[in-house]
Amino acid sequence: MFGLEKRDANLLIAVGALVLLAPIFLNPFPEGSALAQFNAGYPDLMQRFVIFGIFAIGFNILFGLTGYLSFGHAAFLGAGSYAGVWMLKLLTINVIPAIVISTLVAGVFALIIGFISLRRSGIYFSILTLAFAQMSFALAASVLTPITGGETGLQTALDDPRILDAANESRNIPAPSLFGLHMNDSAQLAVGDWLWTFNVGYYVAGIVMLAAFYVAIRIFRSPFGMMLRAIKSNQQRLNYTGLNTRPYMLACFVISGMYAGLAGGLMVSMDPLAGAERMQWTASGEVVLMTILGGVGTLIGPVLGAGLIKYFENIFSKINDNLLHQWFSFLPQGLEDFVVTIIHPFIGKGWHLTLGLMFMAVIIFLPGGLVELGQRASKLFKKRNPPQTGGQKEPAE
Amino acid sequence: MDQIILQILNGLDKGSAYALIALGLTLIFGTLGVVNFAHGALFMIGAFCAVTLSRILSLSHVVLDETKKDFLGKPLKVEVPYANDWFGPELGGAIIDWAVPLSILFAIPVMILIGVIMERGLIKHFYKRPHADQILVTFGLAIVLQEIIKYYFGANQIPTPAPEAFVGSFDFGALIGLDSGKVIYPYWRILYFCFAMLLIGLVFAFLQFTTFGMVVRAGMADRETVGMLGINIDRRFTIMFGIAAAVAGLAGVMYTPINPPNYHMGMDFLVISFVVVVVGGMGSLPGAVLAGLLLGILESFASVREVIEFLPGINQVVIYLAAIVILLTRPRGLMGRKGVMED
Amino acid sequence: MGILEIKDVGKRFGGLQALCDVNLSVAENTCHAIIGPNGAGKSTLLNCLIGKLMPDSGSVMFDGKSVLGRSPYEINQLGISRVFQTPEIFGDLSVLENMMIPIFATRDGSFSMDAMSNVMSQKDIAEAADKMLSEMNMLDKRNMQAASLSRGDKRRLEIGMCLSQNPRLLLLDEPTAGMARADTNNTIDLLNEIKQERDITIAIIEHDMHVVFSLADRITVLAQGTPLVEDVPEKIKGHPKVKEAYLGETH
Amino acid sequence: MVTTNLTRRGVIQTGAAAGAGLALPTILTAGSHAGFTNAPTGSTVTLGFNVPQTGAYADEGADELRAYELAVEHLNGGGDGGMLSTFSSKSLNGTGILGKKVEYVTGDTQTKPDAARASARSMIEKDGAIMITGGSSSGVAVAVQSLCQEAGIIFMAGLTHSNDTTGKDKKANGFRHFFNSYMSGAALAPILASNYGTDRKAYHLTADYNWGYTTEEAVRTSTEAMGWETVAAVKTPLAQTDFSSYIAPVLGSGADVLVLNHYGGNMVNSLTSAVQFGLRAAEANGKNFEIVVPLYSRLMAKGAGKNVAGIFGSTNWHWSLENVAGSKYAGSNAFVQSFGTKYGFPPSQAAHTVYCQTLLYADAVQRAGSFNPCAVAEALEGFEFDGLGNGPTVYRAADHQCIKDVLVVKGKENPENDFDLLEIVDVTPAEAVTYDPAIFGGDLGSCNPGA
Repeated sequence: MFGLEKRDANLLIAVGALVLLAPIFLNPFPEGSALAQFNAGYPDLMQRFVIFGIFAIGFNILFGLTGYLSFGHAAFLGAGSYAGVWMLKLLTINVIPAIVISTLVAGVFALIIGFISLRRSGIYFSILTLAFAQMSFALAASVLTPITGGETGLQTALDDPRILDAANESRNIPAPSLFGLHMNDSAQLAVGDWLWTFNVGYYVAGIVMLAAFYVAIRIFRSPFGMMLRAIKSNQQRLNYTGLNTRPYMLACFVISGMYAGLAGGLMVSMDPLAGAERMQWTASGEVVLMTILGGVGTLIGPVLGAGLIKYFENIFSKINDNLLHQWFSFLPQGLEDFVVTIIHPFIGKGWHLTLGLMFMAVIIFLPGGLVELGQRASKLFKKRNPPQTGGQKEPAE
Repeated sequence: MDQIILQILNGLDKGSAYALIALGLTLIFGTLGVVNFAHGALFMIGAFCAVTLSRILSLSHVVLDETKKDFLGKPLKVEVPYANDWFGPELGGAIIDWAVPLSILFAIPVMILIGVIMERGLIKHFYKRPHADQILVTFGLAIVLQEIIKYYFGANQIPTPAPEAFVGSFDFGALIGLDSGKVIYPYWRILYFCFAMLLIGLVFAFLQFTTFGMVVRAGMADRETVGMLGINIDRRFTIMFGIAAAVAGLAGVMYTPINPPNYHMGMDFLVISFVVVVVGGMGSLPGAVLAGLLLGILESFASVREVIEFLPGINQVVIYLAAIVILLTRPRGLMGRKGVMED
Repeated sequence: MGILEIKDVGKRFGGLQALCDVNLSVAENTCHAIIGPNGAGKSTLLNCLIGKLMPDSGSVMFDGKSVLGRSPYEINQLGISRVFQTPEIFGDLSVLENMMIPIFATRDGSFSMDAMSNVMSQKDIAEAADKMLSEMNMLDKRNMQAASLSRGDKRRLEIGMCLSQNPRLLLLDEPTAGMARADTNNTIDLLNEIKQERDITIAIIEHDMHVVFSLADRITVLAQGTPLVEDVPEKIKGHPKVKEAYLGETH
Repeated sequence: MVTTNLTRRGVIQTGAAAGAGLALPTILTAGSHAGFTNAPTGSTVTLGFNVPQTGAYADEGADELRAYELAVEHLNGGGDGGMLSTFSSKSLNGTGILGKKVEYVTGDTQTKPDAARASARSMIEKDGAIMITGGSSSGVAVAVQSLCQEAGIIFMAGLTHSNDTTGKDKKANGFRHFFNSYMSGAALAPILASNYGTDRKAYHLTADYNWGYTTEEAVRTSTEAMGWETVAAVKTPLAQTDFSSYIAPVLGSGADVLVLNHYGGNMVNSLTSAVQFGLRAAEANGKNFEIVVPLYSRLMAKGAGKNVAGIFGSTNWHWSLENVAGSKYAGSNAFVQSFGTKYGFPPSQAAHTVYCQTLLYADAVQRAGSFNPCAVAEALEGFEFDGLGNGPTVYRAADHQCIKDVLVVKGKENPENDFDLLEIVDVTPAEAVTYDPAIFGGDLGSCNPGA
């Protein structure tokens, strides 16, 4: 189906079902219950799940397939974001030009940076990309303020030209839309105490993410993808096989950058503001964390990793002591205080600490990330089945 | 002219901090082959050794002063350091005043211990793993370390002044025969530079003139051969890691009077110190020192008003530009050995 | 006129003259071995042949075209395939994929942006790969991860990958170094088979006399950067100059 | 698809009623809410406190959060009532807002516009917050303000000092109690003139971002107007930590005043360097060299330690204001008392402004009789009040900026403790800092109730 092998098609369908039903299963707890805090099914976070999913999928095409660790990938996300907002300001509030142009702009930007950075490999490549991204960030936040809005960020305004749109009658800035469907519109469905929100922007981003995921599968399974994996495995042999690795790397870098730009374009389509810190090296570090947490070189891993980190950032960071006391109020007073004191450093404003610990644990014990965890778990279940013949090659999942 | 001398001094000063951090970084890379992203965090922990010691020294008990009122109109609570009680206000005050220099003694064992624990507990298991894994796990460690510091010390900067005797500045220009009043430079910054040079000298002497250092240098050149000679190179490398941690830590201790420390000062230095290592040449100790000083001077000159007016934003990107140019034209860095991590 | 012509090649590293006026001609469809004691300049010569080093003087022509200054992939496209001292294969990939990559390279050239089709759907490539694998007696291992193969199988795979491109010259750099006796003999047998069944020129740089005398049609002895003697194996065996060069070496 | 904007709390009620017992799915239509985003329908109302909890301003955010908690306590009738008793408007009565108990949710801005918008959106979309408030930088304030405008939520800015917030980036749904760069410049100028004279040459170091630009411009304009000359203005990178290269040339430049348009860590580091380089002790042009910091905060003073001694700057409020400047500033002591009793130390200006903002919002709702953002905005526009610690204040209708007196402070020579670092030098009256709202451009747009 869709030119995919059965296994990949199944994976795509599964991810499609996940995206479609996310508003429901991300809100597993009824409204008003103590655990409702852990619900993640609201538009902003769901949008972030899929958008950062795209970002991570793209990063994984570079890092997962070729092993080149770019520490400056956020620059492409930022470049795409700026391009997207400018489209929303100049052309039309319709998100299509914003998404398309941001992808292209990021692609061109990646072509330039990639052309230079790919002259080196290993840690030197990482430092080069890091240097370019830091330069982009520093300039965007200061001297380029007229283009980037500086530290405040670039946003839409009432007096933007928007030459393709009809004159704006209302005194409000229009919200980004897709042919009249506003990205921030939602429909809600209540079943008993459960409440599910179906948001336009989320589904637009979700469909784009599925398309991006589909393309990623095709790339992974294509001769091009095989060459990229060969680069990671043994660049020397590939050279002596008559293949020029440089154009392969550059094409891969540009594709990966375009994914980042696409994510940036979607981000500003959901929320029309592009901030300079989107380009900072810590933001690049974040997508590395996502990819590693989920599972480098696997198809689904980066999406899972992106979801996990965004969940932490948005849900864990909002748990405060008040809530903790509510949850543990069933315990005797002294014990309650004790438990809260123990947990306190790890939640709320301490979520970075939890993230750092979790990240270290994954690198140390689970180099394959969440996907490896899943594989180990399923192996545990399948123990009764006869073991497979050793050395069987498991293609990247 | 005096502006040029001033900026050279600034550059040397800034550069000596870069050099100290980069020295440890490249020492670890050269001996253990590990890319340590947590090295900036060690610098930061060193700075907080100074904060901790100054807190310990000024541990106080509260005395109510009935003559004064606090903001709620109650008698003012005055904190009296125990040091004052024990040694009298004069000596006690002096001890607290000298907290930063005293922290050097405190930081050396603490930092070596932290370094050894880090190496034995974590880094050791990553020798055989790819550089990417090393970068990532130490990056995670850096996050954890700085969050722990933030938890205990808060996010705000903590003023940790130099002893009274070193506060202020003097006429450096007059000292070298220029018109007086033209080149005024702070005592502590000069001291920092001298301290850094001394520390660098000690590390070099240690590596150059002791058998321990000889083995380590040999190990840096060819680990396997040295290992085959039956020398337990691993233990020596552990100690080297401790020393690298101590160097970073001392750089941090002495830096506190220059800029009040906070939990993310390590991250601020991390990226730059990597650039320094790469520019100097991976694994090259003199390269790290040279590149640190050169980049410090370069950065200082790029911050001069006339330069910024000519090239806006150059002060923000000059270090990265230098790194890009060096990497593209001379990938082994200024003084790197041929073939070490070269493409 | 041989297919590979090395003329007056010299290379100097600082004060060391690594190669000095090397002249060598490898005739088409023969197996030519280059031997010599350690430090004779074998690796330097090899590196000059494959574009890794630029000689200070002289020329290296393959089939009338200079190979000097070309990048490895261009040299491969001239028709030279290389087998390394330690087998260089794609360890993370399956044996089948390892075999498919050179076939793709032969078909599509140095770069092809085929990102949307499925590797396995390209029947011609898969068939050619399977055919080559069965020639190498490795069809049963086609789905294994290449890194998990034995040393001998890795070598076999590497040679197979090279042959799948139908090279005109196969360059072997100590192909049995570090191998157990049985694996060495297997490799020798394999190479002899290839020699008989294909129109192919083989240049082999080797240390191990046993291997050289089992394979070579012609042998050049290199010492101190200069060819000492060149002749058929039978003549080389008892040659006094060769004995002198190898004096003290036990093989 | 049925499209409505988000109305979380309203939905629960309807949904629960329709689905009770049967658990039938209910699709909610546009008629099921009160015509504006997150209309509260139960017995509670949720406010969203969006403050930096991680990053360099985390401590400032923590102080803001303390004040918010205090405000909520007072609104719900707890504690000693704080400034409710001194506030000139008496519509609030300790029973929450419009009889609904006040609850709150918190978010982490990380002092990044992106993250701040994400946390604000989560509070609006997930927790049903009816109002968003907080922040400790102008970039964040501007970003969150425009988000609230789009979402149909009232935004009560926290600590934001850039002219832009109520200038070129002003929004109909956004309100600022805190003062701004222009007012700092206007307030400082006369006091600098009387202390340092009118014949001065100033050297500006300016943080290279929007707030820095507006502050430099404000201070330059107002000091040049009284006769000062600006020798140079140099932009310093926001990420800079060692300012030695920027400080070292100052003495040789012919300037005799250094103006540090820096905030937070930038200011702590640049001031520390300036003092190290002996600028405080130096003489230039036959006068004592002076340093000025346009915007002071307590955390900055704490970070810079002894270096702040004797250095002039401005603040929005200081805990000693009523004691120093008299009962015109009633409310200050009430707030200090109630905050100090609860937390053990005096509140910062950030804490004060966010406390005021919470009360002002609650009062406006109460007076408007509705949570509808448009009604609330109308009640706030042109609202004149007193008793919140800054003296008589007006929420200007044209740009949603509070116009009030501005404090000029200087670092204390011998502070008694960590919270006693600044002393009030003078208070510049509101008339002297008032400006024409048109000068910064921008357009409020019209109020957006969301749905």
